[in-house]
Amino acid sequence: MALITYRDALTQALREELTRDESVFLMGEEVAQYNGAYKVSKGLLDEFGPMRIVDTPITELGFAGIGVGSAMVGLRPIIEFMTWNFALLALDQVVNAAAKMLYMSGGQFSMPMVFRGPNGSALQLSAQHSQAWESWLAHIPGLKVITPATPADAKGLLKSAIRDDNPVVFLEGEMLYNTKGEVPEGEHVVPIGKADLKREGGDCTIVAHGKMVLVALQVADALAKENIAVDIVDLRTIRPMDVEAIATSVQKTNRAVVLEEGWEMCGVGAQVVDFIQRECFDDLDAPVVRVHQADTPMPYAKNLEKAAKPDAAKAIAAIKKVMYLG
Amino acid sequence: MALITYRDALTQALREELTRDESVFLMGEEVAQYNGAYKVSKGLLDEFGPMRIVDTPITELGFAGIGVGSAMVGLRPIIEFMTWNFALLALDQVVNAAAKMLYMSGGQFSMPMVFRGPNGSALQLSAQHSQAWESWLAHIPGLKVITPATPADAKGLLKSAIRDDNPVVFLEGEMLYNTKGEVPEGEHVVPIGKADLKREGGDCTIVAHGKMVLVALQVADALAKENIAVDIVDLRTIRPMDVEAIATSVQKTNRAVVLEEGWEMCGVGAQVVDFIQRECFDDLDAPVVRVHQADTPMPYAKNLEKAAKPDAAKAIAAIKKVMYLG
Amino acid sequence: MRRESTRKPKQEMPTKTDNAEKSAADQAALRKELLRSMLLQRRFEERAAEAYALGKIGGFCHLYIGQEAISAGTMSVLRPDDYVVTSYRDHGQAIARGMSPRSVMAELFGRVDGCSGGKGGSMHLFDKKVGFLGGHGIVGGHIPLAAGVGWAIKYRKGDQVCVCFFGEAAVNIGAFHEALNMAALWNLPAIFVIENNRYGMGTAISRSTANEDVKTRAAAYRMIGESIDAQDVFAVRDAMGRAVELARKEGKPTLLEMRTYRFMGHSMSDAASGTYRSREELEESMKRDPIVILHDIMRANNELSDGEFAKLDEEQKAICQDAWDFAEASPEPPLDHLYTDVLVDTTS
Amino acid sequence: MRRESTRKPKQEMPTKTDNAEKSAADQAALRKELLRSMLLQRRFEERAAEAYALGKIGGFCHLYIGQEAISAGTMSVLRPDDYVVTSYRDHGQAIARGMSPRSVMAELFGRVDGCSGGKGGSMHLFDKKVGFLGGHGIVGGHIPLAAGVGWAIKYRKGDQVCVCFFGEAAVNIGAFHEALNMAALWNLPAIFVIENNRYGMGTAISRSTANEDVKTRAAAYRMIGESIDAQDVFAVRDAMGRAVELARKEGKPTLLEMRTYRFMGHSMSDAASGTYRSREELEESMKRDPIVILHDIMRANNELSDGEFAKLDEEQKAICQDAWDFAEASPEPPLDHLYTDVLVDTTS
Ligand SMILES: Cc1ncc(C[n+]2csc(CCOP(=O)(O)OP(=O)(O)O)c2C)c(N)n1
Ligand SMILES: Cc1ncc(C[n+]2csc(CCOP(=O)(O)OP(=O)(O)O)c2C)c(N)n1
Ligand SMILES: [Mg+2]
Ligand SMILES: [Mg+2]
Repeated sequence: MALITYRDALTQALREELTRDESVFLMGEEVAQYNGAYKVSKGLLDEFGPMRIVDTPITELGFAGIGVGSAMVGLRPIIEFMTWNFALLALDQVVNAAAKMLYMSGGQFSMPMVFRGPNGSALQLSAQHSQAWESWLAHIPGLKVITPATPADAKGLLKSAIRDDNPVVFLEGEMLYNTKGEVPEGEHVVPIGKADLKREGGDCTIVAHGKMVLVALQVADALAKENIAVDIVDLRTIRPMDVEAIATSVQKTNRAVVLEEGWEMCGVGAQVVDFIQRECFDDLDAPVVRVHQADTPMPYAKNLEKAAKPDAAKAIAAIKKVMYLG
Repeated sequence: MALITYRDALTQALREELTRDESVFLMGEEVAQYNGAYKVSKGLLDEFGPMRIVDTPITELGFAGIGVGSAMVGLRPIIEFMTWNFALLALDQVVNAAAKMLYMSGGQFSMPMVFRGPNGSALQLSAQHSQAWESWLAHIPGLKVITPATPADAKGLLKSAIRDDNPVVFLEGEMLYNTKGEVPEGEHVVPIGKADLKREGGDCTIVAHGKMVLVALQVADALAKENIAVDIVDLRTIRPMDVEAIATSVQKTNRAVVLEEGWEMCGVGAQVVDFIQRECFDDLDAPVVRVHQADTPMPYAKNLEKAAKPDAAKAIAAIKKVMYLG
Repeated sequence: MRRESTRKPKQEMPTKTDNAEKSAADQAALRKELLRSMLLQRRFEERAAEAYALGKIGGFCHLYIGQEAISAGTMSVLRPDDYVVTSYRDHGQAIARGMSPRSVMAELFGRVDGCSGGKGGSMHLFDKKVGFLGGHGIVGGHIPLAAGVGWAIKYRKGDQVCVCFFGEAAVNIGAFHEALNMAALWNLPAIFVIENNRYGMGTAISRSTANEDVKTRAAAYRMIGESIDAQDVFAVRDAMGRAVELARKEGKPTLLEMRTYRFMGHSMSDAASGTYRSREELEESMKRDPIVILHDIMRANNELSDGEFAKLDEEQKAICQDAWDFAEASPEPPLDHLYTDVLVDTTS
Repeated sequence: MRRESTRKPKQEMPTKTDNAEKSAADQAALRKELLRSMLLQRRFEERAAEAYALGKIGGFCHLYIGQEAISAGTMSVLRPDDYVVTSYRDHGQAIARGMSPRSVMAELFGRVDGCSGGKGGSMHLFDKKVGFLGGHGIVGGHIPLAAGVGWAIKYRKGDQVCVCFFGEAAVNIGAFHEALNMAALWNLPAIFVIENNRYGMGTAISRSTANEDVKTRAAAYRMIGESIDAQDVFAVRDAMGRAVELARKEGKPTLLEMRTYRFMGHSMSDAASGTYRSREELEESMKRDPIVILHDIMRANNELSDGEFAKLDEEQKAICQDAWDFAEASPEPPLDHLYTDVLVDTTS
């Protein structure tokens, strides 16, 4: 296994699937000549040519729809949003076309396609460029929603997403692209819909996804020094959610904290809480506590941005709260 | 008090506020010459003229943005979406412009505007025309989100929404327009952010909003015959949510069922569950049960559509479940 | 800083269709076939209106009556492996494209034998067998889909075309603009057909569209644009034939404005006249019924006797009665179908 | 069925601006003022780039260097009560419009005295006092806002105008199309300014836009469209003057294509040349620096000595140093500001 970045892991997945299946193509803003705004598609234009790695005008709604149309007749588009912030303009195609086509057509038209790109905030990009959309997208039946946290999961899940015959929303993290991890070379496929226990410990469950998994790992390390051992359930897939994995952990630890990058109201964390109280009502020794972005648009100033974001300190406080410590 | 329809109550609110404040105008598809696709603006063009009751081309994104721009310089637009299904195309303006403008500008530009129209399903309108968007919209800081269930609340809350200096999302129900209720004439204002106890009973709490309140009332009547008395907490406002009203009821009844028209994952109900377990952890005698649309796009066929929708029978089963009856 | 445009001179559509229609007999047969198609659509929708009034059809139902020359003319120049995608006003096109009236009527009735299994309804007719890609409910939302089908054709080096129908009010929406730019930029074999029936619901085009001459929008994308008197099925056929040829041979898109009129209300709840358009205007427009226009020509040519016409019409009515009977006999979808077709469980 | 268009003949822009510039002295003073505005923008952004390299500014930062004639020329014909709205590439316009360099620099530094309280940053400059309505980050998203401001002006029977700036890549997005149609349909006093710097990030206009001659898009909305050599501040001023007059007097919108070039990368992480555009092209374009062009004219006129130029330049540099010092001295926003400005708590 090689130690590579999350970015390179994604590139590997793209390259392997583009090679494996001629009906796969990648389309989006700056994906080809510019090698991708975040360089995820670096080198692919040279390798696969301009019909398979396709630069578009700035028309998120339009090219998402081009993806849908091409999927109706059997191609397997990968639509890259430069960031998911801009995908807001394209959600009609994601929700009303891609997610519903199979159903509306009585099973005739499947949508073997992936919508992908960086989601959530980076650094000081302020209100319009710092949004985490998983709660919205997970709301929609007909989609699968994936948020890989590590390079290995990024590769394995992107390969699964591309092979899936359903529309898959694939949310990457701009702040994750440079993170490194061991990634199996070649065929490495991670199943969609399965959470992963990233740490094991009996005292408390942390449920997290995407870049919050890294925060959870920091938290686990910090708490280990205080002899507190946590389970980290990395959801990996938000829809369908692996309720069993969450329940198994909470039944053991009897406490849970849910971390997420997005806002509180109707967030992924609320759904996790709902599943936990439903499945583990008698197991819980304390109310589940959620850690999430402040209920404000994202501010630009460095100090305010830091205060707005969920982080290890906030997560540790939450864990101590559910453990009735201090 | 007069017995009038929800539709007429809305028209009254519009007329009164248009009269009260010259900076208020109504803009949307078919609102003027056609008197509104659902006749909510009936007669208003004749009364207020074409600058204040304005027909638009079919350009939800564009005219929502026109509303935002006009609000920046002090007008008070009411933007009607023919239905909220089409508003999906305009959400960039609602979320990235209206909800964030005050914040991004450091408090300089408030957004005294209302986005309104029918939300959720009617009858057999199938997948693309049957969506309930409150969970998405409630996710967004910077917005207020309102879902009136009765004619009196429709009038009183619409007047409050129009007077509010913040962007307010106002979700009506197509199936509610013809329902009737007592509505105070003239000045009748219902505060935003306050739930309303629509029934009182000690056995179980039903939390509902919008058209599900009518289902809750049916349920209350049906259960009364079995000597089960329920509290009905009508949220009325989804954001900000009246957590205190929910908690007060659940602390009394020790059980809760949450009804909503939308989908389960990351729904309003999930958020209500989160608040309940947080505020009433030791009060709960049973896990909270949620009733919502089936996790599918809305089908056309009458029988399937009925099976997909939350209704009194499903709500009664949920209440019996939390009461451990049968 | 001023730069010269590096563009080629304006492209012209080929002026002749290559569907050679030599003999008079062939031509008469073609006319009869076009007449049959329009009659079938008309009779089918008359029955659909009846069924709607009886509560057998629910939800929204948008009739195409008055516009049938567009679908009939268009489909007459398409190949079986071409594609068609349209809006919610889709019955006529579905039937003209060769979808079974039975499966369409059953869909309207919400029955399991409907083309979309009863899940789609009037606005969401689909039939993969004949390349009918729906039936879409969001104004303009399907226009990028047509560009995407064009993209796929080009990707596979095929010579099919994709025809996309939408109303004149849809030209104002962003999706139209974004799709046309990409179709032109990339030379995609898609034909964008504006069915200009002069109203989007209750809004006359002059009240929604700064430049009513909508074909001029093509120039913004260096695309060919043409206006057609679409009550004349041969005008439709001619223009569409040329557009199809351009798309098939050169992979180029076209924007066609089909000038027509809808004889009914926007949907079943909308009066045919009296609110946003006058009775006189409606009556005046109905004088140019595409079926009557073609029938008159055939009568003048002495190629269709009144008896033959009546027989043809009766045949179409019988097909529609059969469709009705079939729909009525078809069961409601089993309740477990609620949960099927949300996702497929195969992966490639 | 064919209907004649009921439209008036094509509208022409007035050919003279009514800003009477009579005497030679007045003209020289005007030139000096335009030069000062461009110099201030240039020096300000040079310092911003420096601060960015030092980590004092974070996030995205899009420089306007090379395009300053557009903002300087435009602002010179606006009244204080007019409105301006723009994209994320907004420093130059903000300063040219009269926003305090201190408040802009403090905003870039994320400080409490920034024009947006440190909450907006580079992409979201706002100043109500001078009618500067932002600084918006979603490509095309602010174009409908300009139509909305125009709507408000018309609503109140005012005679202000709203100028809206955006890049050439934004003409492909739906919001542009929807807004222009309504602005033209309703005669709104909005001026839509395409800053055509030939690239949208790394994409040359020829790779994104089917019809590169973007001013032709105006015709799709029966609007006036014009192309301007925007490295010549007087060409900008002239065209803008006419557009403003048309908007102010007749309430009509205009689409102006300002042909320019960006001398820096798209944002701080993007190289100025070497990837999507060649060094030669960049160098060639930089020969047409709007500041140099104007300076040369003034030198040729003998109306500005080298010493005077140096003094003027030093003054601008001093203003920028002062802005930097001010920004650095300004505190970070107090942490409780995180929760303010989400909602206002007044109701009307
Ligand atoms: C985005 C969107 N907005 C509004 C509607 C509601 N609506 C359905 S059809 C229609 C009128 C469309 O007119 P046109 O495009 O001319 O087509 P026609 O109905 O005349 O065939 C409207 C406003 C919709 N379906 N989608
Ligand atoms: C809807 C949307 N898509 C993508 C982006 C990312 N993006 C920011 S600027 C830009 C290029 C815009 O180019 P142009 O309109 O020519 O303006 P310029 O930057 O040249 O001034 C892109 C793609 C965005 N901000 N918004
Ligand atoms: Mg129409
Ligand atoms: Mg540009």
